Amino acid sequence: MRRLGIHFGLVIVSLIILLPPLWALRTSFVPEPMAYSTQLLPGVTLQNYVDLFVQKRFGVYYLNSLIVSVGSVLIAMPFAAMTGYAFARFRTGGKAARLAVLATQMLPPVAIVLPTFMLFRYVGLTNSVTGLTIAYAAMNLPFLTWILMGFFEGIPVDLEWAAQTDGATAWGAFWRIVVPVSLPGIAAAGVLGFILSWNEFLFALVLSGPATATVPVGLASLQTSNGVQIAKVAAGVVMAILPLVVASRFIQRFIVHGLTFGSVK
Amino acid sequence: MRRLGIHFGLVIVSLIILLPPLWALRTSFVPEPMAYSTQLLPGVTLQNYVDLFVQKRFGVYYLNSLIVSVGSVLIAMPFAAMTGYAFARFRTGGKAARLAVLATQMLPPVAIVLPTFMLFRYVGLTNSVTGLTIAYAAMNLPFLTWILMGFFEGIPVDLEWAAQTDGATAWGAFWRIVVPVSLPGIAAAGVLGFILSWNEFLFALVLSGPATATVPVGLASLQTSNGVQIAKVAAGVVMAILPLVVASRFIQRFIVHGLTFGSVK
Amino acid sequence: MASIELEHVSKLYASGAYGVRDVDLQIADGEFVIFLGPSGCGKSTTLRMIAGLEAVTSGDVRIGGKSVTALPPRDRNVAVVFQSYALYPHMTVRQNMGFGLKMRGVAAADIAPKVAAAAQMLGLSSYLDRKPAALSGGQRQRVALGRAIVRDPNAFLLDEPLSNLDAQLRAEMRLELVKLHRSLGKTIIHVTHDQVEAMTMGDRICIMRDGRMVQVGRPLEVYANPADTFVARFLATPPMNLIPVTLASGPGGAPRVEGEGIALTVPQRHAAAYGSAAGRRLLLGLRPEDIYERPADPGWQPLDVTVVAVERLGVETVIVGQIGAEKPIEINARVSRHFDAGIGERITLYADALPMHLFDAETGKVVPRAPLEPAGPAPLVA
Amino acid sequence: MASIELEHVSKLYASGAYGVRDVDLQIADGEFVIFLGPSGCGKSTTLRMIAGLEAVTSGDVRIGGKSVTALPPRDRNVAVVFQSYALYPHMTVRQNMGFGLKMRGVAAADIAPKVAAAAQMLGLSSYLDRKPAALSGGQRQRVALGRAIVRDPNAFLLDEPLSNLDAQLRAEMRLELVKLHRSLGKTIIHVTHDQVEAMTMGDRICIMRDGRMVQVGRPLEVYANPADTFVARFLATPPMNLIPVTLASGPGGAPRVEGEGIALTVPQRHAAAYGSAAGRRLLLGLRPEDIYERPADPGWQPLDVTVVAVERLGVETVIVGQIGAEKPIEINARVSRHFDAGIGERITLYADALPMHLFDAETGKVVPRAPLEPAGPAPLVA
Repeated sequence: MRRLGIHFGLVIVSLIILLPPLWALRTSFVPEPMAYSTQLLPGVTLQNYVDLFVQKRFGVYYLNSLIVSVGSVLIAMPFAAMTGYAFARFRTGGKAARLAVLATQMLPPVAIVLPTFMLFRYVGLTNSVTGLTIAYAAMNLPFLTWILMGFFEGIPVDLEWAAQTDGATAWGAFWRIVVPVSLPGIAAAGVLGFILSWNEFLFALVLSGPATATVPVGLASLQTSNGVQIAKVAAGVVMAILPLVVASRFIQRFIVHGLTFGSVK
Repeated sequence: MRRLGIHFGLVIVSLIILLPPLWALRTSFVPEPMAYSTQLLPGVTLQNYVDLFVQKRFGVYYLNSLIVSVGSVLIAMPFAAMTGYAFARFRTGGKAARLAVLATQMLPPVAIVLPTFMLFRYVGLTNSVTGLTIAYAAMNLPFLTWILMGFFEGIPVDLEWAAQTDGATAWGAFWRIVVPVSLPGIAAAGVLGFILSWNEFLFALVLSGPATATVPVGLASLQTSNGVQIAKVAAGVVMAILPLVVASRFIQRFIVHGLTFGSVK
Repeated sequence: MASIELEHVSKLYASGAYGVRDVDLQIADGEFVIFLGPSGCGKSTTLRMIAGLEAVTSGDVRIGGKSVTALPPRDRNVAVVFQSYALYPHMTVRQNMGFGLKMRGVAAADIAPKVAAAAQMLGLSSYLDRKPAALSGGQRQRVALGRAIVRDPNAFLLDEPLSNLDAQLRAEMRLELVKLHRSLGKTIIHVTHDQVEAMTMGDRICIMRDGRMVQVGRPLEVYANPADTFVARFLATPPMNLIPVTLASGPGGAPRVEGEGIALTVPQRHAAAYGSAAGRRLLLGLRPEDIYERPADPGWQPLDVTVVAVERLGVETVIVGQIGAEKPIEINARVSRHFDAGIGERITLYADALPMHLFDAETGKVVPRAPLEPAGPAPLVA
Repeated sequence: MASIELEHVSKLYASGAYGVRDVDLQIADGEFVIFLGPSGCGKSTTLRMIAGLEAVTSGDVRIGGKSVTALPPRDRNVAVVFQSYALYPHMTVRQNMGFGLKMRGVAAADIAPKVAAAAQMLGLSSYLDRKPAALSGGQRQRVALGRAIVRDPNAFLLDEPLSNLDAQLRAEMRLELVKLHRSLGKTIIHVTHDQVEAMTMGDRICIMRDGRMVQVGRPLEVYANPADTFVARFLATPPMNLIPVTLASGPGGAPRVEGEGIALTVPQRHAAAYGSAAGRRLLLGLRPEDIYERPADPGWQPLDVTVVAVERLGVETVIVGQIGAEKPIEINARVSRHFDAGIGERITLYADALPMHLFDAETGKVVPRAPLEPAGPAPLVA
């Protein structure tokens, strides 16, 4: 009885969560004129996707998004690992430093985007994929640091001590022991950083130009230019969600494992 | 020697983090025409703040932001507490339910904002503080659930068992023992939810109107309407950051304590 | 009335593994019973099923003659003391101790004197306004106990309550719990993995292994008549020596146990009972205290060992000796604290064969024989 | 050469608290030394300072005569076995054991036979390709030991390596460590809070409390001649009985210790040494094994107690008896396993006053007297 109730509840919740993406999936395959129809599938076409990539340059946006998201995580990760480790193990800077890291996460993005724009224009980094990658790396750095700090704190110091008496330097113990043991946490943090960058809209809007836009900016432009073309928007939404689905399938266990923090074993 | 090096490093880092807000603070008190001066304080005025509140309706935005941020957290918290507890203690729904919660956090906001707008227009909740509060509550719910789940998992089940043998129902053990013991975590989660809502820009932009805008929307409007009035923007940035500073002063220990998750003691 | 009865109680986990298997047990009102076993044997699970904190998969739990299997914990009126103490961290000692009565709707004015009395009894009177975090480990343990006492429950269920204390405090609290039982006269179930607690505290020990109750009885009875090699080895440190032997006819036809490097004549009174074991692979069980440096009685039989280690504990000395050469076996002997021997030396010890046991080498089950008189004032002489 | 010397070694924490205070110690090459003390006494900190894992605040650490105070751990060539074992979870047993040599630049071809030899010695040969997570607790412990052995270090530093094992395994590993020491001949420092390990494993015990080394000596010497009440009580379970007394003149002028419900004549050989203690508040120290149900010797003196508890352990029985009425004191006596008495009964036990100690009641320090002959083959008769 009780199990039945639970399963019923779960089905409802799942539907609520899954319906909007499923509806978007359906709409993306329906010809534009029939998009608002209440029929389940009034017609099937790939035209929306073709239009998206041919007319709307989604191929470019996609590539930009991938470069920017992956690049920014790859740039920020080594620094975040070292900083997070220093905070976790040596309590470098103590509570103040930790709060400072957290504080950077609390500033309203709207308040930061203008100074960034002015700075970037000064050094010629606006309207460039490189500029956006740098901006996202700066955004990912404190975020990744915070997550990795939690993860490193869960690693017993005994492991490093053992490595050091075994002949490793502190640096060697970090790279040979701490980093391999933390791989699940690093993978989880990396995926979250990727998602954060992939979904970011405000900085992308302000710092990019027509050729350097990312998927969210492309998606927004679909929604405002000459009325909403709902089927193309749906196709864009599906494309925007796709890498997130792929990523989370691959690293499910890392996410759940990694985000419980602390528990290495 | 080493301590000196650490402190030197900390001063540099602190400067890098603090300089932009400090520069904004300085600029907000400088008369608009002298705002770009390289002098430290070419003049002092309160005019920027007066203009902000008198001409630019920042008073209304401020009130809207507070209502929306506080309200959405207050609405979402009880549900988040119960859901998080069910996930943590009864493993309700198992790993799938947890991933579903996490998944909602991963969808690109740009992809969600349009359906939300259409739904809200249908029920007449656009251009309304109530509508924005509901949207933010929905946004906060999975976020708060996830954080509280981590916190509840750190509370030994023995405590609830003791309460139950002492004569409490499962529900009584939750409200009389688990919730009071988790107060630091609940406070930390609440503050983070507040900050998330306070800083949110995209939904506020799409769902609000001139009278129902929030601080980030007001700030953005300063930056785009008839050229950038940098001193007023600076004043707006200061005002936007202010409650975050106040909040984090008050709940520093909760944040740092609460965000290490797991460790109740 | 708070007898506790378990009838074919089992706990099956979702994983398909049994936590507890078909446990049958009657505990009389006022009895002090020990659940003893290694970690993971199901002893705590059984306790929690009695308290109602874990659901029973099959079987019935009765308290005071009434089935409580379907009742929630709050309707069973038993108190549990947890290993972690599980004190409510946001409440003072006073509030912790009064919580149970408050939950039962007792008026604040009636709670206060009961809390005060229990606090007096446990020496906690001056800590009543502290939070648990401001107490030492021993004090927390007392508060947990006090919280249970104040409620005046039908039975106390103690889940390894002493295991987080240091050795000295543990010995003190062991004694205090026994006194408490004597003065309150309530049924107590005490879960532990500590042999000393098991031997000294309870009226009966229930030894569990892999979810089953393998032996139940008075401590000294179980000690003297273990049902299998697990109980034989688990109940003391150093454990009972187990030496592979077979049963043969010695000179004059008397049965003897013979193994590599050992040959002992079976005492006359066991000869008949052990007749059936002839020809099987057996384990001879001899406790370390039944092997000594000199015969306490003419009936003790010599046993040659090569000294592997001499563990001088101050109070006594344990000799670790090796018998046999091809498949050497190490045995422990508790000798006098004045005895000395060099490592590698060949010495003769003397064994009392009277309290010996034989176990089936395959199953580990004891070969039944008549018990000796229960250990008591009179020395056990052949 | 791996003597280890500590010269005025202190550890001061940033909080201003001392972790270790002014420790002086010489450990000879090949010696097996035990650091014993309750948790938080500084024993593990001292070990880590020797290993170089914690910085020394003041003082000097020398290994093999050479100061290593400023050297990082990797240049000290000592191996540490941690309580948690600290096995590298992402490496196989083989990689774990070979890591130390690999870090020192030894060729893979030279590492393999050494790992194989150590694995053979510890019975790990069939687990070499497993990850630590797939091993039992006892196996992990062996891998940790094996990792230390493979490196062939100058000294082994063991930080409570047995405390995560169950009682039986702990007893086995205790013996194996002693054998290992005998076969390798290396210096070993073993940190523990377990009295049995301390008494049986090492050449010397160093007892620590609150960061200081309060007594260093051969186990039986320390057991027979504790420097203060802390050592007296810490070194055995049940601990030494401490009874408040004063020194007075008995009939015939012989000195007597007198307390509430107790009066014992001080043996002749201690009379002179104890002369100076007259008039001070003292504690009489008597070990439980020096109180028995009947006099082992005509010199033993009667001691009347009211029985509070009879703890029958099977091997032996401990009587908890109360002496005095106004400020009653509970004492433990180890009697024969055949002795019995009822709770509340008044019985006469007999105490051997010869191994008695007197401690100053204020400072807890022992009143010095000549030691008895070290415990050995001959019984200690007055």
